[in-house]
Amino acid sequence: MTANLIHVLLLLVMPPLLAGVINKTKAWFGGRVGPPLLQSYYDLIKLARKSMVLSTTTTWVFRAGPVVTLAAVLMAGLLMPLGAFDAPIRFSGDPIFFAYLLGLARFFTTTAALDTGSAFEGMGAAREVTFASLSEPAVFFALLVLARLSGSLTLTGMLHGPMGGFSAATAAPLILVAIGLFVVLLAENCRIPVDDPNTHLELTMIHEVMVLDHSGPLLGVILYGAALKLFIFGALLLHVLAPFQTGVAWADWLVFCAEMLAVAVAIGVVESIMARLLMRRVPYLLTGALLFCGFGFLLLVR
Amino acid sequence: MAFVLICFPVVMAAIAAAVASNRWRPWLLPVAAIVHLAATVTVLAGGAAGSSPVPWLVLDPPGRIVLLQVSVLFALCSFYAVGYLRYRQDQSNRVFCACLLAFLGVISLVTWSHHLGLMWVAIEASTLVTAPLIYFNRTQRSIEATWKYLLVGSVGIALALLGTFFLAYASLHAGLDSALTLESMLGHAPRLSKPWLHAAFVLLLVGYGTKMGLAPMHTWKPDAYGEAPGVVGAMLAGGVTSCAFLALLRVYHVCHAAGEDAYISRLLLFMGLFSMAVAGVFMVGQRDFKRMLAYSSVEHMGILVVGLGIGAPALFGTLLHVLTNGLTKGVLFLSAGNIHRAYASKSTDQVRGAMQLLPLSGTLFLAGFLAITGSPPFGPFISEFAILNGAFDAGRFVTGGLFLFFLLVVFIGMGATVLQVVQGRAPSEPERNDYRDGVLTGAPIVALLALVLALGLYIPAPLLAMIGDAVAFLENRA
Amino acid sequence: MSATWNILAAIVVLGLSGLPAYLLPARSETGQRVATAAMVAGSLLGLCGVAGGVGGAIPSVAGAAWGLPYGRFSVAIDAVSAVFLALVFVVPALGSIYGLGYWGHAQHRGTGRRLGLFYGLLAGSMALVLIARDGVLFLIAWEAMAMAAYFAASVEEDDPAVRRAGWVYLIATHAGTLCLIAMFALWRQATGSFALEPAPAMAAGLASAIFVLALFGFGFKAGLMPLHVWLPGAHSAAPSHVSAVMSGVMLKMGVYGIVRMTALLPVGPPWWGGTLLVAGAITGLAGIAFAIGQHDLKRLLAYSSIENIGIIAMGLGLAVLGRALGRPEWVLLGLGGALLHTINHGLFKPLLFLGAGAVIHCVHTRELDRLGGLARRMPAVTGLFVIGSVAICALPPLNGFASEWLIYLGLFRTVGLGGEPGFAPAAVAAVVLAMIGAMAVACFAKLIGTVFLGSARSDASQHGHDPTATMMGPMIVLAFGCVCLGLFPSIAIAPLEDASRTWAALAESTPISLAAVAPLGWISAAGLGLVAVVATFALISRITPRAGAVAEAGTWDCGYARPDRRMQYTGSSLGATLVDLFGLVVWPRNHQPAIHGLFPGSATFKSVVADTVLDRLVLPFFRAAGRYMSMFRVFQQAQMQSYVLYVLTIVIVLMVWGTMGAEP
Amino acid sequence: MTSLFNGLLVIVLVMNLFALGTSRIHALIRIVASQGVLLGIILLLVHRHLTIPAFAVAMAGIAIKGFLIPAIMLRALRQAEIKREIEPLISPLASIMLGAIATAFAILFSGQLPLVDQNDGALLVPTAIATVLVGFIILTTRFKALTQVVGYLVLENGIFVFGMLLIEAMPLVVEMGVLLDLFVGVFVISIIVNHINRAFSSLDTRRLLLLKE
Repeated sequence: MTANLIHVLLLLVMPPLLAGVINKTKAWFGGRVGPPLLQSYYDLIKLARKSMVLSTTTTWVFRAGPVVTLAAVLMAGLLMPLGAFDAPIRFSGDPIFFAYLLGLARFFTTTAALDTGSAFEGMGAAREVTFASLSEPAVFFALLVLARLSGSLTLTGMLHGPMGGFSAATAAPLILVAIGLFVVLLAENCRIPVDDPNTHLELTMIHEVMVLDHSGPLLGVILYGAALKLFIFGALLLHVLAPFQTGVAWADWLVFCAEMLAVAVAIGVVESIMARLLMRRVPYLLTGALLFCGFGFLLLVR
Repeated sequence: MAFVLICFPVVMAAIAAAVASNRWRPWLLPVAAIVHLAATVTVLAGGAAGSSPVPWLVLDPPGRIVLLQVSVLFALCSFYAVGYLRYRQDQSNRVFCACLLAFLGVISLVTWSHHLGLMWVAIEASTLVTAPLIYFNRTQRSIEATWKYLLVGSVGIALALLGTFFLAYASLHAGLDSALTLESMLGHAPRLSKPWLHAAFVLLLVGYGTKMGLAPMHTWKPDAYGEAPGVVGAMLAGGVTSCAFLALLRVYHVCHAAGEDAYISRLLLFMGLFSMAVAGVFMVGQRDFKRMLAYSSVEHMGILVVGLGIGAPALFGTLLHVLTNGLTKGVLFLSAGNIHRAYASKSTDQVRGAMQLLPLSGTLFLAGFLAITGSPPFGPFISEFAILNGAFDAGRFVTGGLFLFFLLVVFIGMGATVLQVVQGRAPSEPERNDYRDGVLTGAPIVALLALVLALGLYIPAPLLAMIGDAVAFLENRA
Repeated sequence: MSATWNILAAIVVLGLSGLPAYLLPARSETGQRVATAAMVAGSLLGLCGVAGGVGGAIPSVAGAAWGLPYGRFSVAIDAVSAVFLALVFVVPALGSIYGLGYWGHAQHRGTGRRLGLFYGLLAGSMALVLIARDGVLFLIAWEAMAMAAYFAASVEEDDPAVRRAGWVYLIATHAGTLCLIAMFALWRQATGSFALEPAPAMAAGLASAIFVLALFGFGFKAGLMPLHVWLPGAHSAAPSHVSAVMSGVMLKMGVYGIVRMTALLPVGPPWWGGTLLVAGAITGLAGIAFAIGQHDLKRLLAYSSIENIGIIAMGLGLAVLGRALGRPEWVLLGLGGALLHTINHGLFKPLLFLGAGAVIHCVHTRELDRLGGLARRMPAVTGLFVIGSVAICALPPLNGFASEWLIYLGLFRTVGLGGEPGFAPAAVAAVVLAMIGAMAVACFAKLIGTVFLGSARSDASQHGHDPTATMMGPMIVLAFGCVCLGLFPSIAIAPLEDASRTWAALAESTPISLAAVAPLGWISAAGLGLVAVVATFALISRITPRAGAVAEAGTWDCGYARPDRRMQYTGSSLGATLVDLFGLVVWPRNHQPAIHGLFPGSATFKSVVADTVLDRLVLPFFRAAGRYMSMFRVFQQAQMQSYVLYVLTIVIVLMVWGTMGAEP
Repeated sequence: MTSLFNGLLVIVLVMNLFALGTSRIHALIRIVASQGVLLGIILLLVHRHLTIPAFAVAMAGIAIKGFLIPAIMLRALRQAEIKREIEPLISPLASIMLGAIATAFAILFSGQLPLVDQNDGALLVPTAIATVLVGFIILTTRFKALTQVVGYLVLENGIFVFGMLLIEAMPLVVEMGVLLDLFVGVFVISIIVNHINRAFSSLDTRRLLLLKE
């Protein structure tokens, strides 16, 4: 029960911090001071108090988009085990539910974007759904690998199971899967090299361009949802990359938070030292991720 | 009874030739047809009455089936003919009516004749009496069609005569007398001289195959069927072909009794599948819907011969197919005749939207197409399905597969033309023509279609028994 | 027994429902109302029968000798039939009600009665297909169904496009029927009769031949790639409620056929299941890729049907595989998922087709790039369409998810959980399914975006309004079904379990159950949770004081002052990248003008996504075959001389051919 | 007896070749008429005990083949006002060569077929088959409608020759029926020829090319 409470609390509170850490890291690389670590929280509070401007072409779909997206991502967060602890909701087949919740989020984000009737938002929507079509199979390859290793069909079981029996035979598949998943994380959360959240050219954006017309509380909801999604993916990746456990509950939570921040730093580093890919190269990157996960699967079942 | 069936129509033909009124003469057709049908039913119901004072005239079980089919078809066509001739008062129908009636008598003679020579005479006579029918329209095209019908038909039938002589010599060679009656042939079949029998079979297959319209002797068929009036087409495709098939069936019977199944089934399967293939090839892209029907007839003759080639397991289906094909051909030719009449054209370039212009005939034509291509639940489906099952029973899976494949080709070829005819928008200003469906030109087709449909859903027990008898007879189990 | 009679009566009522209208004038609305009433009454009667038949412990059989040389009139309902029957007795009746508004006799004088006649016949014959237990009866019902669908779909035969689509359908269905004819003939060889009862044992080769013929014969109807060629054309040519019935129900008859035959055949080798899985994967993936490339609203939906058939085939393949390898849990999950998806697709696809019909009814175009902005004018239809889209993308909490989830669970088990024996190649299907799912989201986001959102792309789409109650009602019922089955999928679990057990002939004692391997209760809980969260958020946004303060402005177009409706992202561009990714399969053709110089003149861009199989393979083949065949016409050129020569030639050929046979 | 008989049959064969060689329709009809008469005479000779049926058939044959049919055809010829077969498909010489090959083939082929003792050594079967083949040659290489009818008659003559083997086995009715059919057939064909002449103003079958694919 306590664990579940902490889970929910972390889920609700921690995500914006990651964005701050990433920005701080990037600033540090750029030799700047950068915004405060908690800047994202300030932004959210400010946005919540603002009033909205809605385009004349929009309908209820536009307003439903961020709301449903956030709800779906929150649900997904409840399915994802954090660190050494079980997820609050877990049942046989929940990985699929998890993946499809993210699909639901994507569906409403893109339709909301299309509701504006703007060419830019249309571009973003097109890219979002296209790239997801490549990253989703990669995730499922990874899930298959984990299911086989763990013998479980719950996310909690999958992510906790195989790490105990980490052996030479399973090392290679797991490493391949981890690389693939990291690429998926970058793509799904619109980070460099797939997308640049800080770019100023709408033509080259994915996620940011889809939310151009959202303002006020709705924009806040979107930003918060995006941070939440990053948090969840980070947690997923951590299970594969660094399944450290101490056995002591409070220490495990600390370890988890530290690892999470480390992931944020790593993302910041990647964003600082890499350039964004050409948009038409992105499918190749994602196909690469798909192949990595696929080879992992192949190595395991051969 | 044999004399009633054979002579009564001939007498009526003479009366028709004598009657002066062009308007009332056609009514002799239904009168003769009804009497003929009644006599047929009496004979068939009578069972043992299938004999006559003359030993050559016996109504055997296969003959019963053909007689019934032709009689029913003729009865319905005769009413149609009255309706049709009403539209053709511009021409004298004296020869037409007389020949049509004589044709009925000649065809009855074919079904009754148990002497191969006599049967030949009857079939040749059927060629001669139908020639003036094809020539009814008196156009250049119809002359050409008649000429080809007569000459190719005569050459073919001459070969059949040679084959008949060969067969007679085969029995003479075996030291038998009184040759050529079916009974004596069957009785001593195993002793017949093999080389003569083989040669005779080839000649008879080609000869009667020409009358049936098997490829490649079918060349007269599209011309004749295309130029003849619809009702004549129906009688040619449903009557003459059935009789020619009956002749071939008798030859098959003799060869089967002689134990020559291996030899004849090779030839029969070859001819049958070849005919189906040729029909398919010529149907694809066919723009003249009456010629298309002719090729469909070629195809169905092929089906019958394939069934015969498969032998005993498929005989039931084959005999049933004689019935279903004959009746369905009636539906198709009569409705095609109506459409031809209304549009004054038989090319799909002009004929479109028949369902709009002639809702009844168009629908019947379409239904007839579905029936003849073997769609359930029409009669031809059951018979073709039975033949396919027979092929599988006989272990002839390749034949069965080819059979189905050719059916598909034919469906595609025929369907394209039929749909062009019935669908679409009727030309806003069709050729000046006031033909519309009437009772006399519509009801007989509806009745035929109802029969075809009924045969696909329910075959009456007496009919089943009749076909069963015929199979047993052909298998010499009777 | 009474259940069977109920259903037979229902079949008669449905089949003849269109006839009374012929007693009335062509434009009479009364006739249509009578037909609809008969459809509804017949369907209710049938549903009672299904309920009774499933409740009864023993399968109800009625049989009678019949005046055909082959076959008996033998019918029965079992759990498998019941699942499909439920669909037959729901969707056509709803479509008929919809037709009152959509295809009123007063507006469609020439075609109304004919459509009604064949529509009813279609429904009745489908029900007969499902209860037939004799090969010949099955074929008759099957062909009646195929023909009724043909006439119902090509009711607007004035239009050459409709004729062409109908013609392709007719050839495809006939080819399929011929496969089935061969299949039943082989079935008789194997079992000695046409009775559709489980075969005890037969030669492996014969069983496989029957399976392959069934796959082809039924695959044509179901629309398995590459046998789907007829499907997009026919669905877009048909009136929308006919498309709904064809897509929602008639395709499932193909599925039913495969389900039935695999149940009757003895347990086959694993490659049967493998073939189905591969066919399903190809069908699903290619189907959705083609769907994304479409420019026509109804063609898009038709390709999406192909995709869903692919998903169903994958579930079925898993079940067949499980049966071959003796894994009851694969059977339960695979067949359970496939059947549930059949039902689900039978709910949301008709919903989408009816929605599309409502759009076409107002806007009179099916072209996506001429639509747009309808959400403001047709809010109710938009809402229902969104529900249908979410469901068809298999997104929680609607019904599409539940069924795909079952299939996923089964496929995950084939990977060999924790080292237990599995069949890992099959697990790749789960990955394919994931890709299909993601692409479906792309496809339907595109569809909703271009049809309902943004602003109108043409003047035509500036009009429009929500349709009348007769058209809305059926859609609401279908949407309600989607929501119900999505939130409470466990209500379907008992029939599915029954059906799967009947199919695999699992003994009562088999200790495994669908409920045990698939915790559908959790799906309900999680789905309800999701709804609750969304509702809470919606409520918060309502009661937050600031939320009311909303200003309206034009869409931000990055500084461009005069955005135009033609500057919106088009449907084609939305799918362009995905279509290009699948270029090898979809083979898009872009006609792109080269633009030179500083002030180029006006130019047009056109992209065409034809059906690769139909337009690049089948039709060119047919055209070439037609050309070659017409070459044979030189043999029929009216010279008597050659005709006589043929006769002589064939005599010689036959003489030679005969002696050649005699030698060995 | 057999030698006389065979000698007459050789004349039939020679007549075949003459028929192939001539290009004058008038002569062609005459040749075929004489062939018919000759066949009737052979029929009378072939029987050791001349029966009434055989006599009747032979007489009817002579009457029909030798006089009646040629008369009909000559009348048609007069009406058509043509004299010779212009440009046949192959030259008369080639026709004769073809006919010779066909005759040789017929002799070879008939060697394959077993004969009853009493017919052994007779040229009946080869003559019959050769004549049938010659009929086919005329039918396939000539263009005038009338010439084709002649070809058909030659074909029938061949069959008639074969029929001599069976004269005792065939009932009279059938035999007469065959002859009657032949007669009526040629009669009907001649009527059609007449109509062709009227409708097409020619007897050239190359004008009859309306009905083709």
